[in-house]
Amino acid sequence: MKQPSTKLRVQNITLRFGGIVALNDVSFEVQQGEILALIGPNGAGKTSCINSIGGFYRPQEGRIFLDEKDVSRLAPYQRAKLGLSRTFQNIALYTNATTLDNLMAARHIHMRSNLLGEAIFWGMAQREEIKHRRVVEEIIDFLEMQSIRKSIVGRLGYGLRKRVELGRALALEPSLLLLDEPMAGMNVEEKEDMARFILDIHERRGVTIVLIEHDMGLVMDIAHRIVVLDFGRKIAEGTPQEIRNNQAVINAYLGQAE
Amino acid sequence: MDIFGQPGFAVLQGLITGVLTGGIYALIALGIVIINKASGVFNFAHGYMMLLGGLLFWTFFQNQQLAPIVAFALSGALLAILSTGVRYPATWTRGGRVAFISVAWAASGFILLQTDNLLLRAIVGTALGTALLGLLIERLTIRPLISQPLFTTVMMTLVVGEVLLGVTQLTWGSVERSLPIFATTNALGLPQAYPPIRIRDVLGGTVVIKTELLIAFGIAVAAFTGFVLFFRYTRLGLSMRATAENADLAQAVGLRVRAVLAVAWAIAGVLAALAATLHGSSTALAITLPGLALRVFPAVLLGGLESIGGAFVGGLVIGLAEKLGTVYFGSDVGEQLIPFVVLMIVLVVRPSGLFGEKRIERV
Amino acid sequence: MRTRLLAFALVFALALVSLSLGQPAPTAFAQGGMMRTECKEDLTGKTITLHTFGDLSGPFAPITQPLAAGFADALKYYNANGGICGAAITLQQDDTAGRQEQTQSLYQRYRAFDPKPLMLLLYSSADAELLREQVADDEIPVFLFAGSTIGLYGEQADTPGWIFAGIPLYTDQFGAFCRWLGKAWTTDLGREGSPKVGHLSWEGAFGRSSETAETTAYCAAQGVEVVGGEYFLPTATDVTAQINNLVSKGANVLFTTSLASGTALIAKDLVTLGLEEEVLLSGVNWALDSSVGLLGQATFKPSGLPSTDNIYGIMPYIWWDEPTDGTKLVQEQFTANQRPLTARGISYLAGFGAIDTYIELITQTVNRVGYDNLSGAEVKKTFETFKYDALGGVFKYNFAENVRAQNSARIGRLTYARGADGMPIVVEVGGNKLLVPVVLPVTTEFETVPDLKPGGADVVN
Amino acid sequence: MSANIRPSGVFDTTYTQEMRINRTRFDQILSAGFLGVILLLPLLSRSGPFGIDLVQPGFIGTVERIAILMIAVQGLNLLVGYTGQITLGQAAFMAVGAYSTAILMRGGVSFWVALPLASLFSGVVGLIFGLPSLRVKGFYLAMATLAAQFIIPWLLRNPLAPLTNGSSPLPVPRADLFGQEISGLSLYYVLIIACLLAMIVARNLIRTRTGRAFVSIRDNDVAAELLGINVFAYKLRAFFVCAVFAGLAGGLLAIEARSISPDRFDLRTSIELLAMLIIGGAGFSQAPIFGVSVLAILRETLIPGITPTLQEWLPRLLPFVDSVNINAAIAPLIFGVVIIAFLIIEPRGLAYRWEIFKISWKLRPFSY
Repeated sequence: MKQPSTKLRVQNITLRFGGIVALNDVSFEVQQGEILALIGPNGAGKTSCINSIGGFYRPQEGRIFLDEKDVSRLAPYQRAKLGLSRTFQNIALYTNATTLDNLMAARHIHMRSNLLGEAIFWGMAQREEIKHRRVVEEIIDFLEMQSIRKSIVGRLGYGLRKRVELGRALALEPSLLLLDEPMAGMNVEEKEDMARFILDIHERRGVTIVLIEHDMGLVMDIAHRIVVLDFGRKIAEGTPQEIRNNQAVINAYLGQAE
Repeated sequence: MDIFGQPGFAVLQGLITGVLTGGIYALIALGIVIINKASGVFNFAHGYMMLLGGLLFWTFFQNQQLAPIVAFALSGALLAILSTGVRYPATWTRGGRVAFISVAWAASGFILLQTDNLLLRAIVGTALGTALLGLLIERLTIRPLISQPLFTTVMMTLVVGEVLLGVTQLTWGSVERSLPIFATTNALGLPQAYPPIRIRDVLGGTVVIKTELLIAFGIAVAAFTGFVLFFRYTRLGLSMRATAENADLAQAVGLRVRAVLAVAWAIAGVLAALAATLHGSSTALAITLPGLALRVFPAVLLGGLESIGGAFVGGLVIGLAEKLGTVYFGSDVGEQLIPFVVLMIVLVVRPSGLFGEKRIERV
Repeated sequence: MRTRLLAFALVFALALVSLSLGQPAPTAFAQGGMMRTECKEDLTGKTITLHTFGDLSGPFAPITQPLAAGFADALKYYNANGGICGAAITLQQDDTAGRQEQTQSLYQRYRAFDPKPLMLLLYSSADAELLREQVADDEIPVFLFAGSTIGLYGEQADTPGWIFAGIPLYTDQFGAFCRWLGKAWTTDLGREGSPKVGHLSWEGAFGRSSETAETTAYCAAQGVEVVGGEYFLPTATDVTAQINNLVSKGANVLFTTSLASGTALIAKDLVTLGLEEEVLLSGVNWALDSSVGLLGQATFKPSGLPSTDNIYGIMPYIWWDEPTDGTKLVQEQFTANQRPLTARGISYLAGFGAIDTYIELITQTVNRVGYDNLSGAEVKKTFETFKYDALGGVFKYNFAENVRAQNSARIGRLTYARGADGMPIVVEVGGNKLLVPVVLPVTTEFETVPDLKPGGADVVN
Repeated sequence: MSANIRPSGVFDTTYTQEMRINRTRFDQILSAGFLGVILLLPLLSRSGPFGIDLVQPGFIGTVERIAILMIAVQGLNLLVGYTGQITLGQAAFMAVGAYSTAILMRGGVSFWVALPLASLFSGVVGLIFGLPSLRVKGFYLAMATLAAQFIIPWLLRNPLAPLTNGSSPLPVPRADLFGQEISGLSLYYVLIIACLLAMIVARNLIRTRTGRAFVSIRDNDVAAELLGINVFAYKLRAFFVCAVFAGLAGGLLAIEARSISPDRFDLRTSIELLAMLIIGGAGFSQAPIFGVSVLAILRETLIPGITPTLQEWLPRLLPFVDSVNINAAIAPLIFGVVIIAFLIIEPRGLAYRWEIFKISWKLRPFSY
């Protein structure tokens, strides 16, 4: 039952590390334009799932479709070119570079200049630099990072670094954004800011978002649908309302025997 | 009788000489592996440590009085190693330890200054000298680089080689020296190498086994066995293994990681001198000796950077490949190309080497 | 012959004894005794510099360090005995470590000296080959103590020719050896069949210099077949495989273009393989050096002499053990400066001779153009027709049009000094017992070597 | 590092302005002054047209070699400093450039055609030896390039001997420009301009797409992949660019030395190039300027300067030293000790110090 509006389809993926099964026959779909939250207790396989979608892990079984195109065999950089972008649980920024440079690096796939052009610089390469600089500046404005534009990222606070990373993910101009715990370790104010940015990204840019988050209140507020993982299996899927009342989910979180 | 178009005896000769010279290669490889195992540093200066060690041996082996200051410095090194670098069995009392150390110290001093047995003096003097050298290199150049990127340590060992070259030039110049240690005295009263073992009429010719290479090979095997036992059964060896496995953890359980690193360098220094002496005894000690270590790098990678057994096998394989390559394709291919082609193949097919651990950095 | 040999040995043994006791034997030789051209100008109070660089610490170092000792002792001696027409000689000397990079940068420094060097003394084939074009540009003649054909004549014997060699070209040396070998094989050497030569040399420009198409063809014309070549690294531990390769191609003569340890290694492995009688070892002039004879003493032939006994080769100069005024002078200075036995080889002799040659060269140039007009170009002009017996005949130079290398030589043989009882003489130096290497001429007359540079007169078409 | 510190009173109003290499008057004057001095140098020496004896003619040669080495070190900087890959084979890639240039010129091709072709070819060879970077990195990759350092000279010596003269040097014809031979003064300007262009090209690469991709790979190759950067392709590109620079340097070396041999491009040359990079400050675009100058002047001016003194004094201080050996010992000793001191005291190199100095200068008097 293919629908043109399916953004991402995860089909029966199984991921093993040696004897350990990290993901066991997980399937779900993400519709165009929705915010899907991936939740579950620690070690449930959420990050493994995101890594599989991003191409960093290669599941032994199952397939992954992006816009109905099978991307299971593609390298991460090829998936990025198809509009996939992500942030990391433990921020993976270029800490010695400035915010601006981090964002410019993410414009890579949209740039067309070649070695020769760059070597000469004046002319095409310079025009292109300026064009993309404008795009980046827009994102900087959008995420309210004007004051840290030229700060070395490594010296920024945790919350700001998370925001820079979100900016970098956005600079790719993705159609699907994977956010791995974007609000972990933040205080309430920062979380609110971040939630606002996520909603803005979704509304103003029409980006489909897959989100891992532990803060249930927040998840229930912003997610359209939720997929729950436990011990590498999908145990539930549905709207926040449905999940809230799902017995399996409650058991998983409270650790009750089934 | 021909084997693949070459006379059979020549091929057999190549095989035998290849394995035997491979023994010396293996010793060189072992010195590199031990440092890599303990401190994760690939020692590009090993060839130059060999040169210095070999020349030290030559100096002590000469029938000349030693300056007391040299003896004093060397036995001082022994004193330092014994009193800080070694972990004694817990059953030893403090008095026992002091007595042991003093006796060893006095004995080394006596040997260096008084003995008529030049070989003994050379062995003791070189072992102490090169151990001291290893300690100095570790302390002065490697330890300050802790937490620096790989690139910096690679550069450091390359440059340490330059300095050692300068030191040997300054002290010994570059005259070639013969080192007849595996020799009897002939009718003229001159040292004469043991005659080679000749096996006649094998595969259409005479096959020769060089005695000094055979002895060198035997010493290499003995040294390897010693090291395997050392790593397996002694406390110091075990703590070296633990440190190699995980330095932080080793430190956490109370092992003296720094002492272990220092000892590894000292051991590597002694091994370098041993390899140089064995090589020198079969040809001559020349300023070009460090070039030999370059050809052993492929052996180290082939065996696996951290594998002692691998160093042995790698050394033999490279020795064999060189000699057989020479028999079949001439020496320009055998000696100058094959080791590095082996290196490329290893890197592409199996970067961790034959016996290396799989946790190597991969893309 | 026998008695002469004995006499050398005794003189030499005495010299060594006095050496090991460290007692200088002071007798000075007048510089005029060497048949030097008389000065027309008195240069007292002036200083003339000799410029030289080369590999003092790289693979060629074992040969070049005694050279430096020879320079130093000769400078001391000649400056005490009048210098160049009264002018003091100073030495500007540097080390290239055998690295071309360093050679290039040293050369650039040297050519910029003020005044520009009148001559450059080099002793590495590779250096000469590298600088060949540049010295011509800068008009600095080079006196090269090596026999690099390409260095002197380029690929096709073309100009420029600013380099002059103090020993015959290695190609010509090999040709001369073939010429002798073809004649002596069944007669003097008493061998059967025909000689077949295999080249077994160090890898590199120097090692590969004697095996060329010209020499192979010339040797064939002399009845000597060249069966091929093997080139090993100076770090090689063992050359048995290479020897086997060449022998299986039929070689019964090995010819080597390598320095001390290379030649000694081949000699040793010939004994190892039991081929010391079957295969004749020979080489360019460097194979007959005492450094070879000293290093070869770890392995002995069944006959009881070192493996390096009886190496044949080219002997383009008078050796230490031949009693001439020149060798006497050098031996005295050698002893007076307490040089070690290991330095008593061709390099020391060459170093000494080079200073002597330089004095003569500058003297002749000054006589022709005057001190104020001294220049590299003028020195080169002197070189072009330079005829001189350096050290009273130890080195004979006879340069002419298209002859820029010393071109006469004898065949020599490396052996060990023997006493009256026919037993080798054993001396003790620094607590070590040693046999004394000597080089003896096999053919007594100096003969012109064949001209085998590309396009040379003796090239067989 | 310095990008976020702007001198007060300088405001960029356009992106173009901000992207300039020299953004302040101070920088511009400094660069122009430096360049001016370099261009004037040969005119002030004895061999120059005015006969002024201000600059030692030998120093001109040193500057020429500095210019050539700077190109090679800048290539290395792009690969090692910016992309984070170690190579021990830079000299071998120089050899490829030098030999290709020489062989083409001997075949009658003009130098101006031969040089770019040779550089490109050298780049392709670099690419081939960069292929193991698909599977290995770090130290293992360094070993692969070490193999290049031996295999390439072997090829030049043996199978390619009909083209290269084998172990013997290969004479290089003179380069010419509009029928005018390039030598002496004109050679100096050709080398300086080539070096300048190479520096600008490197700087442009660094500040655009490719440079950012290189740095991304160095700092975090996993993240680089997820940003859509084909890590392997860019590593190969870095090897290519590095070898192109090496090839360019090699080609220029060929016409400067007019004779090349495989020995000229040995492992120690590669090591020296790396040492120059480290002393200069790997990962800073000015690294080659500092590193090459310091080591070249040390080797060509300072060490020869102090050797005579040492020859006189060392044997008196250390009785076991023979003065004959000092000449040979002194260069490796001093070289080694200087580099070791750098590695310990300032592993980030002189360019890093320079940046710090510039910042505190720009912020004076409040440099905190």
